[in-house]
Amino acid sequence: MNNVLFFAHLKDEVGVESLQIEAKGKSVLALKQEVHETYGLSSIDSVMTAINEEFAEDDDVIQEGDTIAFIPPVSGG
Amino acid sequence: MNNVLFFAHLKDEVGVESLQIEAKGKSVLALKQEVHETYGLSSIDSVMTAINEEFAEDDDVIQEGDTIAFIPPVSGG
Amino acid sequence: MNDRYSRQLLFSPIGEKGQSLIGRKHVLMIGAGALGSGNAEVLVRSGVGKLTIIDRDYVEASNLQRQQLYTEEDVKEKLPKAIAAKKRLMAINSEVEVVAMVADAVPSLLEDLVSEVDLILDATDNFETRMLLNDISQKHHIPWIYGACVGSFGMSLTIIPGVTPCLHCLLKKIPIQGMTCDTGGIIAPAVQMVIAHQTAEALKILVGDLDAIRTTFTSFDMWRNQYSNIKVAKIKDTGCLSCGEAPTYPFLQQENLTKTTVLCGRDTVQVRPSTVQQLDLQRLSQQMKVSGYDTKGNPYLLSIDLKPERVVIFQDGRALIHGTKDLAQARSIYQKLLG
Amino acid sequence: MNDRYSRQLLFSPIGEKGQSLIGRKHVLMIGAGALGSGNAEVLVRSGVGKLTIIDRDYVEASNLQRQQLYTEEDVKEKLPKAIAAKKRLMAINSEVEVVAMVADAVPSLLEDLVSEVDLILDATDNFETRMLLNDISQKHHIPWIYGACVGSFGMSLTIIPGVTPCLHCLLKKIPIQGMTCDTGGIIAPAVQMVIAHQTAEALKILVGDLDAIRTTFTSFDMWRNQYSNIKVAKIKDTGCLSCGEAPTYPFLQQENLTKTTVLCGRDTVQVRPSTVQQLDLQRLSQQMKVSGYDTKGNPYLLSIDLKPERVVIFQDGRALIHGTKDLAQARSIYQKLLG
Repeated sequence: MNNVLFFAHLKDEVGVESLQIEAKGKSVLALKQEVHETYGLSSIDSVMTAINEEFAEDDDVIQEGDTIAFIPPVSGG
Repeated sequence: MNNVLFFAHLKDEVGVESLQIEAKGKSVLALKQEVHETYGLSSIDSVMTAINEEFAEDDDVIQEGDTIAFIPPVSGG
Repeated sequence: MNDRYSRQLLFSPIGEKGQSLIGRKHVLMIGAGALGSGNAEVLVRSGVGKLTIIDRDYVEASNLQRQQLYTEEDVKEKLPKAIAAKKRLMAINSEVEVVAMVADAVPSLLEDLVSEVDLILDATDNFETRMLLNDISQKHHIPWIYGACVGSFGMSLTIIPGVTPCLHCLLKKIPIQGMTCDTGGIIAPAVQMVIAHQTAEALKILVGDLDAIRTTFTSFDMWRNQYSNIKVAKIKDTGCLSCGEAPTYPFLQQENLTKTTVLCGRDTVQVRPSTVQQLDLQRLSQQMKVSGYDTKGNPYLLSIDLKPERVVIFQDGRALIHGTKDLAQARSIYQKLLG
Repeated sequence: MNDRYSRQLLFSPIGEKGQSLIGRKHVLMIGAGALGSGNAEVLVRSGVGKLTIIDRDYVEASNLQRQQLYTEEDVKEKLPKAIAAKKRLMAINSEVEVVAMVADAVPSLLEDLVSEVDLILDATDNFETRMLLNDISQKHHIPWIYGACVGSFGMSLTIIPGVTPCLHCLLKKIPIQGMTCDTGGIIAPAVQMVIAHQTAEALKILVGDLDAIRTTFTSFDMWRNQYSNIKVAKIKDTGCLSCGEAPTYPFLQQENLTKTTVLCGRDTVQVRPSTVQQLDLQRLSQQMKVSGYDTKGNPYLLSIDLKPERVVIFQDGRALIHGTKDLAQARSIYQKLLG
């Protein structure tokens, strides 16, 4: 299983701060699409993704036990 | 073994940010005294101690693998 | 200024209801140094109903590096910090009631004030006053927020009577310090970081969002890129004399409070008479000049240059003895001047 | 003000040597809103040699809730933020050279400025300008510090050309945003937190303590008590068009920059003419009044109330169209007024 964390307003979109999802073997992009379709996460194009506190690319593959975090870039200043 | 962390100016006193010490079965107070005598940590009376990110008392006993942090209270404002 | 809080109203945990609550609350700020001036600015900009600021100090050049609200002009005028802070805060938000008290935060003063206070913000520079705030908080069931910093390091803890452990549970006694502003200095980013934590907690308490309150002791080092949250629940002590089952509030007892104190970050001793005075500073200034002393003053204080020491006397009889850390010497200098 | 930096000198990673370096450095601040005003205050109090502030906006009532440096008087006078910021910063530290530019941070302006700049601090409110800063940083080998916030959330990243990945590596393209100040609001503690991080990194860079620089992307939520550091080293992309082996600096090319922009946090469009104008605002004001328009102005701008839209025109030809988010409508309103 994998722990998936939602930062900032993504929490409000999904409705929870974290989810347990079976994502082993999936790419980051595939997980993004799943979360978009199943849990209503918007703007998956621009959301940043970290695996185990390290930024990941869309084609990185998720391993058993990895913690994935989705972080929205924000622009306010 | 135990990982022992030094916060703020305690780092400068001891000379490193962390030490590997065998502290299993010792009380917090005993570890404080050891660190005071061996590594020059001052003001052990007032330093606060956390075990695994939870505050501990002087008579708490350290377990194998525990991470211990020494935190000096500061007063500046 | 209709639109003033529009961005805060948009933040859903505050909203219209929260803003209305903030606007009815009274916050007591102890200290108007680095943490005090920064915290005060955030609270006043955020629209707190009333802010009472107690500070015993006046603005000095060495404050300007990190203490918001103050200017070079305030240094030249030697304005008391509470007065200088109020002046700036009123220009920022004239809708907030700001009460400035040039005074030491002694038990009797705090006991008189706190009946109508919703939150106490700690911006003092010493643990004696913090232990006093902690007892006041427990006795009167008022939350308070500890904050402190030195060098690039800082820490904060939110204390809610009846819910969280108190500072006395955590520290047991007033700590002997290895590090002060005097030996380690202080940089502004550490100050800003503590202010961010204290004001976030303050807003949560003011809007009554108790579920959001931080339940850990936060500490950080901005130069070494460290940040740590330590759980505190376990240290709550049922035998604690401040928050336990049979509290005695030891730090509210006068005999537990010293009359002379070395001030953090300076070669200075504060001497406080056991009873509050009502000095005639103008007459005193005349006397001192006649005696050959080099003096300067304003309506709030009188500065006497003794070379190398310099004594600053406030209307309530309190004095700062600059140029010494020796308590006995300071007391002696004070008594030579004021009898 | 001899004693001014004494507490900063005592902090050993700065010391006399570091203070002397800080005093010789030139920082370029893009934006003078919440992050800009707070960062500017810290840098000026800390004694930076020269600070250049570029901001295109003027002070409004809704700024006062979180934007340090500004007062109710600045709102009444509709002062441009750069001008109001400079006024306050000079009162805080007259030893610092502060240059205020009421302008949009376009490539040509930045290219002219950066030859003598040691550090760029990001305090803008949009990603287009940040991508531009990122390209300028890479092309001219100047570090910059990203900072941003919305609601109780914020983030910061330090970018050192030749050492760290750049913003273009991290974001790939200008993100489509789900959240702005307009929808989520903003609270002051989140602002203070970003300022703490940006100014700590700024001081490290100014004193040359490169080992101390933060190598992670920091983000936090002050209401939900979250704090996270994410390693960035792995995303450095040798094919990046901004920092890779064959850079083209795409965001410095005019065709990649829009001329109309919806401003964050407001129902406002900025329209920028393709060439910089030198308008005679006084004459323009007369014309508008003759045409029956309700106008107000000062030497820096002209405000025209079209009910419901309001147009504010600056001397360089730029305009803010308040009351709309429609780019085409905004362009239309602009052209109706200015031809």
